Amino acid sequence: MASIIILLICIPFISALLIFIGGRRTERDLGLGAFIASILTVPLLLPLIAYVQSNESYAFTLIESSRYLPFTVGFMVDSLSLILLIAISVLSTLSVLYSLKYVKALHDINSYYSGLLIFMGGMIGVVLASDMILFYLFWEMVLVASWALVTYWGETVESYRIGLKYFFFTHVGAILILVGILWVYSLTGSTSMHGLTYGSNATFSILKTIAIFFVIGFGIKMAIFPFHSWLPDAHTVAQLPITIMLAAIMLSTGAYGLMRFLFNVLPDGVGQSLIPFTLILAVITQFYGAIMALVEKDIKRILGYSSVSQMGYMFFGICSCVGLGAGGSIFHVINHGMAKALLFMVIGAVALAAGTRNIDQLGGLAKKMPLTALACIIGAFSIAGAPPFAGFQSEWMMIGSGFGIENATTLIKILSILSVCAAVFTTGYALWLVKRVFFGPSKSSGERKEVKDPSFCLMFPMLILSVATILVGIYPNLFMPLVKISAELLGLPI
Amino acid sequence: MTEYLNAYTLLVLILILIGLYCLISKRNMIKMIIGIEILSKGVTLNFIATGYGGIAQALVIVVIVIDVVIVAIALSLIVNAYTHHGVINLKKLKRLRG
Amino acid sequence: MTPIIPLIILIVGAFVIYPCSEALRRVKKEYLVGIIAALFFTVALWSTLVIAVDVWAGTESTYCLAGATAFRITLRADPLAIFLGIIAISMGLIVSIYSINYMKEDTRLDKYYSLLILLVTGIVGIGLSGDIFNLYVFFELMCISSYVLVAFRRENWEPIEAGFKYIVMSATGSCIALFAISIIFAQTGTLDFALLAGEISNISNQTPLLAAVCFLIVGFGVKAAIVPLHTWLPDAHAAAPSGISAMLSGIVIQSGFFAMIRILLIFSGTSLTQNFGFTLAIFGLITMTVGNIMALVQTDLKRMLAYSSVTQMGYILVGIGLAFEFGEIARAGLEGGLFHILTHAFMKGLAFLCAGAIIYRVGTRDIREMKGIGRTMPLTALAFAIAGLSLAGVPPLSGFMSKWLIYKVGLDIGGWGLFFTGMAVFNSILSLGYYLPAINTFFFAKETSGLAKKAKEVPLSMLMAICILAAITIILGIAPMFGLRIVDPAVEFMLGLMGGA
Amino acid sequence: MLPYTYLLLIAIPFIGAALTPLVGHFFPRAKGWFAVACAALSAVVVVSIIPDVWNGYTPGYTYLWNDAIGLNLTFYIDALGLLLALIATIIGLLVVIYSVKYMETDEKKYNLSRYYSLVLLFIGAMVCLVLTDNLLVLYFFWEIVGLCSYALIGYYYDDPKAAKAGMKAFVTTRVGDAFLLIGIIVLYWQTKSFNIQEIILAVETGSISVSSFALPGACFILGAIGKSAQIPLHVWLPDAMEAPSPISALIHAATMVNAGIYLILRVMPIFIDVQYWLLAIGIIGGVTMLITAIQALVEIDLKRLLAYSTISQLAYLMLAASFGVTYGLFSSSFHLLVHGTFKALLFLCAGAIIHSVGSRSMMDMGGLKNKMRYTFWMTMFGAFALAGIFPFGGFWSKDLIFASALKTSHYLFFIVAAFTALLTLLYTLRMIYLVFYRKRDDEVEAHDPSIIMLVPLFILGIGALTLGFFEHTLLHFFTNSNMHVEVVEGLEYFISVGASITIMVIGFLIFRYYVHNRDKLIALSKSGITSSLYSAASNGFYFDRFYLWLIGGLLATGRTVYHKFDIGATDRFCYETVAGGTIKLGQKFRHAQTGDLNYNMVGIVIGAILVTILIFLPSIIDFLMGGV
Repeated sequence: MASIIILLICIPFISALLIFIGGRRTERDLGLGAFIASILTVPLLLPLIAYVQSNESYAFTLIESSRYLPFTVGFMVDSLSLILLIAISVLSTLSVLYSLKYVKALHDINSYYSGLLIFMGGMIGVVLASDMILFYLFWEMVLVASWALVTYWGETVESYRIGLKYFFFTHVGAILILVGILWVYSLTGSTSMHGLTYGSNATFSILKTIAIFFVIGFGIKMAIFPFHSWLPDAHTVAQLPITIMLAAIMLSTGAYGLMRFLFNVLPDGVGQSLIPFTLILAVITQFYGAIMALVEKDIKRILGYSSVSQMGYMFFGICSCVGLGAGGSIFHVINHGMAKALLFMVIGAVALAAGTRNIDQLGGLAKKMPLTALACIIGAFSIAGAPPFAGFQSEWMMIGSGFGIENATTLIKILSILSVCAAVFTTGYALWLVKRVFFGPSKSSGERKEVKDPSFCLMFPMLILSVATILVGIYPNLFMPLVKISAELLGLPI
Repeated sequence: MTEYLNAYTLLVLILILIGLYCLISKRNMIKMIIGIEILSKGVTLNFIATGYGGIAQALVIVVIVIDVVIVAIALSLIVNAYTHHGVINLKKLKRLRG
Repeated sequence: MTPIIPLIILIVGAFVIYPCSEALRRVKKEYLVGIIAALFFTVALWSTLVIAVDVWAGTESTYCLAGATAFRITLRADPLAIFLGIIAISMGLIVSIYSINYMKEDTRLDKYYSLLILLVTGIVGIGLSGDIFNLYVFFELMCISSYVLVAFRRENWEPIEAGFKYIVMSATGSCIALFAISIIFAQTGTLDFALLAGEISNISNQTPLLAAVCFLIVGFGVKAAIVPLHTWLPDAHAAAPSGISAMLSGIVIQSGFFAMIRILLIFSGTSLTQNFGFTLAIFGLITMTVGNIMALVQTDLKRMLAYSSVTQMGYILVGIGLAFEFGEIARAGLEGGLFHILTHAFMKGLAFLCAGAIIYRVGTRDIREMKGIGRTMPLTALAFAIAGLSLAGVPPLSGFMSKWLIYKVGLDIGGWGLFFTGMAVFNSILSLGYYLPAINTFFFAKETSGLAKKAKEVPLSMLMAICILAAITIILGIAPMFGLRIVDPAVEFMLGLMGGA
Repeated sequence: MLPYTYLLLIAIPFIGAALTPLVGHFFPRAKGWFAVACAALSAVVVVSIIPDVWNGYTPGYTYLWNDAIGLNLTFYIDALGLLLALIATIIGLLVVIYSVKYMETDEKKYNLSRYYSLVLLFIGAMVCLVLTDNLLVLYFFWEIVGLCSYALIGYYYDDPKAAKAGMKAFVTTRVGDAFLLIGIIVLYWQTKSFNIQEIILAVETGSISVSSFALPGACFILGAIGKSAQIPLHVWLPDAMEAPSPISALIHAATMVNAGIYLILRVMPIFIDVQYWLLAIGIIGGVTMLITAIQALVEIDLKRLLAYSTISQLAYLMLAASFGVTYGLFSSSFHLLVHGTFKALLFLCAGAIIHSVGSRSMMDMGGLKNKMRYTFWMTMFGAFALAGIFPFGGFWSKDLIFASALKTSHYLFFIVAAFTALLTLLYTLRMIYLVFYRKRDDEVEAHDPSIIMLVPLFILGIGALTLGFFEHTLLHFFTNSNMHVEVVEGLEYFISVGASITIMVIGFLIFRYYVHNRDKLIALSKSGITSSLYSAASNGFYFDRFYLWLIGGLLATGRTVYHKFDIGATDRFCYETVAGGTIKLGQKFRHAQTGDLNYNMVGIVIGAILVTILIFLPSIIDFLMGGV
């Protein structure tokens, strides 16, 4: 088991190095190499899944902390990290596959692919690390890799400024997390993420302050209002496969970190004590993202704000500190990842075919790109939380969790009701997006004749995700046992 | 306090203060070097004043040698400054700042 | 092996350079003399490592040059000396490799390399000295070599101005330090480290000794660029040839600090009121903040890096200062401080070498003129990015590892310590504020500036030096144990001295 | 019951839906009939359950679908659910048959596989929706039928009106859905169960206090009025008429829109004791029926008229439901069945007419009586049933509602219902007049549809004519399956029968006046107070305008906030205040680095003083303290 985990972490990094070195090879070779490397991680998950389902978790220490190493190099896989792992490997693989056709004619293609693999490897490390400092190491690695990817291969001239913004926002978040980690360490004397015991000097108000650090730190990564403004910019400017990685996975690692730190690292009851504050942020985020998605004109920005809104849901689920909400958020990692990746792929194909991302210039593409339109509808409905698509299964759990808070005040009840109402706005922008892009009279038909469904490399990931979205929607038991165990591990049984 | 305030110590302190004053107030590069020298000599005097005889003398000789080297280098720089740029006033040397 | 061997090798090297250079000049290949210097450094490094193995095993070796018991000139190889020696000699080695191509166009290379070797000799000697005066002599050896090296290109304005400022300030500092030494000598009658501790504890009136401590901090503090004594640093670092900037930033200012703590260590084990640790930590905070804020507004790449060195000194001061103040509980501070000296030497060295390489090709030091240099000089720019991120404390690079230990010390102490940690963490965000835009300019600027367009990747020897340092920066980040393996004995040694009253 | 009924219930329509595109790909001409076969098979399966339920047996079955969160596919089949399932499958079958011919012409432009696939998916989802006992599963299928509705309304996707209408329908019902979800979840947290029967049992045994059910109760009503298009969420249904006519018949008349009523009837035992719950339903029903009947009176688009009529009739169901379990449940269900039948008939007829005429406006029709004989007669059957003319189904079912109102002493509701019945009669007759009788100067080309389309019309027509006589059979069915249903014997109440008949008479009189003085009336509608009423009614009483204003305001606010906050505050704060401030500070500090060596030396002195102060700080403090 240990060797599998080590392999999982090493494969992306080693292949990134190999691809970087092999810079003179053709684009196709490099892309294929990256694809093989990323897809290799998928079968490696199978033994882990089998193991975790029977034994809950597996932890091992590679190098003990010692005088020569100020932290433990140890990894742990449990059902929560496994769910993230599944999302990371599968979605990264798909975005590499998508890259093969999409990012042709980029400069420094070898660095691009190796950056992508480091990005992926960093996220794998984040979810596997069992030591807080190790977690932080991988966390920042993810940040640096994604920042480089966003900025260096940015689609517009803006990327220079936006890269800075992205890095600063998320780095400040990371620093806050670091402060929280350090504080926890000062109280417990250990940097492990599991089984910490707090001394008597850890008063509740101190723990609460630490929790605020974590909530804001991870909140920035999750683009929670008012720290969200990096997200639409970064999403818009990045190359599409990178956007997919950012939106579909990286944001979820924020949710993962929040859950781990709020429920596993900090003692019970700390998360609950922040409730009205966190829930207010979550509800504002839900509405804010949704309304902004309605207002925006650029289809990538629409989806960016949609991610903000969706993260609001996940934040709500986590911060309600109720089993249903935590479980929903965990499950939503998968579902949101699939749907958002799907939508971005669709948008990419549309932008490639129509030559514009301005929604006012799009329309009536359903006739010419029927499969893409179908995929878009599936993704949009999944985001909107409509059955039978996957989004439904998790979304109702998250937005409903607010009603499960014990001794709820009127404010909490109102917030809970509002969080459900946000679903209406979500539906609104999702459907409006579909409508404006695919339905109605065709607008750009005059200029471009050859608008049609994209080629196999772009279509295949979309098909896989569409099928998976429906499959998970009608057969949630595919993930539900894992989700249930994860929620229990967090101390919040469903 | 009085036990330290013998003549040597006073002299040492006076020399050091003069040296520092010179360094703070003088604008001529050569005068700066002289300031350092005065400072250095004050310190040297303090060694002598310890009364540890031969050892102190050995130390002082080494210090003086070091001083000579430093002054030599500084003077060579002044020469360079003067020959290449015609500058010997600190006020005019002030280009690097901020 | 006796501790004098590395010194002898280096001094011999300094003199051998001349005939070698003369011989090479005849075949018009004078620049290859760098290889000779590198060879000597390699041998010296090897011999240091041989000594190190013994020292780490617990056998300190002493070599007595001359003198009686009360006053003798000894060289003592303890873990601290080994620590400094290894860093200094490796930096010297890398810089001499780098300089082969970098200094190709310059004349008087014989002097350049022998001064470089003497500079390293001084630093190694500071570590090995067994008594304060000897330490002072080696310190001056280092200083004098560096004066000349800073003003090496003496035809230009900038080296002269910077060099002169450097000489005056540094010499003043040395004088003040020497004054402190003379006070100690007057009070105790000895300057031998081994004997001093005992003598000091016999002295009833501590005021002169406390004054000596003040002068020590101020005197060596000039060299260590503690704010407000740092004003020479940005000028000198920017004006020196880049290889020398790397030496200055990487190890010379740390040696000044090193000399200071070497002497302060004697006091730490005694009954003397130990307020100096706290003083150092406070100055550390001021230093890091001022350095960062000043670096933020620089447009000159090397000047920016120079101010960044001020900042990094602040980190070291905080770590070691707190360790002095709190002893065993603040062990992480010593580890962090020393480890930061190690990592900083390599990463700041890397940054300066990269900057030098870029300036070598672009011909200007203005960051704004380097737009898009990442496209024409990808490896160098990438290495600079690694150095910059590492200096800003972004994991998994070595800078984070050492800073993390410094953060840790505040937490270990608790109470006021948390404030130091908080400030240190805050400063790491600030430092990102200038490295990130610089990296952004190198890589992500949409248009490539005219000067950058003409640039191309630097020659092999420079690239080699850069790659070695970049690799070290990454490796020490991923596997800090390699670095801590060197640091740890030194920490043990220092803790032993602190607790051994 | 057939073996594997539950499996077949789910499998046939859904697998059919999944296979239709394949069939359509390989045998393009067979896909319609394939869909017919699938629909027929599901109808057979549903019919096969009837004997069991008739005999008082309540089939139940649970499939652990998503046990962790209680989303389990639990079937609980009683008369109410089965009735809805029967309507869905049988009318569904007829509609699919009708579509085979009706949709033929669309083949070239739109992919019909999509159409059939969605219809089958809809039928399957509707059946599951009404047969399941799990509220969350109910919600699951509730959303799927909404989804099918959305997709079918927007079937002509390149028509901007259709695309917009689909979206509007989904988003509007989603408002209700969101509340339904709140209701379900709150109910879950309060009872720890999603199973309706379990919750009913808990309520009946008194193990749960009803007082806490006010919030979920209100939420369920909101959910129901969204789906059943009651005020104020009714605005989507008239627009939904952009769908092909068979879809209007199936989804927007006979089945999906009934789901809201079904929900109310289904959860009625849970909330019956919640204060004002029934009253609220009744008021919503009463207001809706009046307002939409008035709108129907002035509408000139044939399908929109029928849509308003549907809303109005659904309001009857709501009103009837407010009479409680004992009286309201059956009268509501009975009218539901009857209305489903005749309204589907009317829509199919309208479809045939529109298909033939090529326009939906009644102004383009007129004098069609002789050109579309069969269609005319079938429309008359439907219209009489709608208007409540003896002996058509509507007469009996409305009469039952009147009688229930009287029996439960809801006199105000009785008056409203009776008045609406009058309006209903009027707009029905107006419709008949405008479409079939009105003389036109020019000739309209029209002809009866083909036999495939007529067969469903005939079957439904017979249903509209005869269903009223099966009241007692249905009642027996309901009472047998433990539904707590009692019912008034309609004819015993002379007032209600009298009312029905009076309405008929008055209605015909007014209509006579209308036909003779039509021009005068039209002139009247353009002057004075009546004109404002007229324009209000023809503008849908400004509901749409209000919602548009609301959304427009929201979007404008969003844009403002975006500029003020995202760009203004955050970016400006980060770039100008924080970053700029730090840099300004740096510029200030910069002056300290004068470059003047003398100043540097002063720095050394200052440093020395500072160090001395710090080092001697303990001594200084000691000195000062000692001085004190």
